[in-house]
Amino acid sequence: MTTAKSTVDDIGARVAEVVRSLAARAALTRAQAYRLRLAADEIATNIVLHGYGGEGEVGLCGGVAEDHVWLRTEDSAPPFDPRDHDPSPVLTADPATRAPGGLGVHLALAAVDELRYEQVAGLNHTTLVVYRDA
Amino acid sequence: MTTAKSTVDDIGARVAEVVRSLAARAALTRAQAYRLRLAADEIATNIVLHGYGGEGEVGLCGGVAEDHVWLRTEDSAPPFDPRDHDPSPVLTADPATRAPGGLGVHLALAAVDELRYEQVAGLNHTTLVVYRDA
Amino acid sequence: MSFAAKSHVWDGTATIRLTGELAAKSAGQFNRVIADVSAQDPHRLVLLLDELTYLSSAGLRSLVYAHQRLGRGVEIVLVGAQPEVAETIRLTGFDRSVVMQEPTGA
Amino acid sequence: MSFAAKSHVWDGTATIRLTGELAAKSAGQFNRVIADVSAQDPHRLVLLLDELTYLSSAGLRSLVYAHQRLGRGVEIVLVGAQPEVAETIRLTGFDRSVVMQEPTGA
Ligand SMILES: Nc1ncnc2c1ncn2[C@@H]1O[C@H](COP(=O)(O)OP(=O)(O)O)[C@@H](O)[C@H]1O
Ligand SMILES: Nc1ncnc2c1ncn2[C@@H]1O[C@H](COP(=O)(O)OP(=O)(O)O)[C@@H](O)[C@H]1O
Repeated sequence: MTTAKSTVDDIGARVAEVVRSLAARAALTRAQAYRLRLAADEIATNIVLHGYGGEGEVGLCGGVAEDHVWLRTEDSAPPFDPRDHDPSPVLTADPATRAPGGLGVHLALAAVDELRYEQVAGLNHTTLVVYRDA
Repeated sequence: MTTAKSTVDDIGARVAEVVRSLAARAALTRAQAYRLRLAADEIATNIVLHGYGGEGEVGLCGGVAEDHVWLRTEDSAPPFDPRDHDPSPVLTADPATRAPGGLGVHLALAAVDELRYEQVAGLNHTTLVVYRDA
Repeated sequence: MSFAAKSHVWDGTATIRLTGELAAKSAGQFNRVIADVSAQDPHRLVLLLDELTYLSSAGLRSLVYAHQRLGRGVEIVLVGAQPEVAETIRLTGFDRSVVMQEPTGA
Repeated sequence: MSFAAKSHVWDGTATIRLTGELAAKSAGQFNRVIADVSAQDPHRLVLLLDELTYLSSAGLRSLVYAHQRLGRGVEIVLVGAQPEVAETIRLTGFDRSVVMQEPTGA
């Protein structure tokens, strides 16, 4: 039996596949699909890297509603609410000398129209929403 | 903007796509993947047909855990717990004369290793589990 | 999700070869083929299933329809069902009202 | 999720053409190319981005790495970024430390 835990090397492709399918069903514009993918990639990659320390299970959910598309990650790593993360120290630093990193959560929050976080039955549920009206 | 609500004509293909991706990641046997797909197809088709009366939003979730694969439908139709459905009247009737239908929930329950139902935030969450040890 | 049903009727035996996936989306198409062949009053219906890769309850509903459309005296023979399809037929009790054959026994 | 980075250094200018998707999986590969060209002490780094279809924060981390590896005096020029990639670069403030050019201005 393979372990099939997600790693930083494969989670991006899984996210991209789910977004492709949602984007096709919802007839998202290229820009909308790109934003959803970017945010989901950042959130899911962080879960694997920072939440699990390299590999772990990430459930992916998605759906198309009347006026929005949603994608959710579900993980059992320690609680982390991306909305609490303050990116301003990194953003105001000189890019040429600043520490690498610290941009993913900022990009995720900027890319989507809504980001929700809840703990459900001990799991992190992080839901990304992109409105369908461009 | 297309409505993108799922109908009986497209929900089966969506389910099949999610199962294909999970089965590949988890290296399910052909029989395991078939059982998961059959159960999810029956549950999701019922949601569209009986829950929504023809079309409506169905969220699909999936993941691969250490020892099992799971797939969940999420819908906002009236509450329905498939485990409460008793198929025995149909099964004991003579197939040549019995009323058509009434077999989907029975097949779904028989096909998977676990079927869980919960209401979460007013939605139906129906989770199907297939164990990875054949 | 492709599905095809090709039929012919010869000497009172209607034969339908099912290819692909018989599910909610394709059941209507299969029902129309059943209605066509039943109009020729066959006394036997043979379904060739070796190329049927998927069967859900919507397809089983078509089997009930075939039974009722053709009438009690008409034998239904299912030939060469793949293992998962055969298991589904057994789980729902249809093996009691049809004859299931291996392909070589056809 | 394919990615390729082809580089050459000529007359003090290192040019790297990025093709495909620069994300967590491909960042290490890009970093190795940056290390290679920086060993030749260029005074200018030109990244041709017109065929770069996706850029995540892991790729931006490589840009920081390039800055620091090459040193303060080295100009980094990004040419022909697609709209979404350009937007990502702006959102993270990198447009302040690199020169962004349209392809025809290259
Ligand atoms: N799922 C998570 N679990 C725990 N910590 C996290 C998670 N996601 C992000 N973080 C924390 O937030 C910080 C910022 O994340 P991010 O903006 O993506 O930058 P980077 O990943 O490059 O550090 C991370 O360095 C980490 O400390
Ligand atoms: N999601 C649902 N919402 C409401 N009722 C349902 C739902 N799923 C199943 N049912 C009820 O359970 C019955 C049995 O379903 P099933 O075994 O799939 O047979 P069929 O769909 O052929 O009737 C349905 O006829 C319907 O009354």
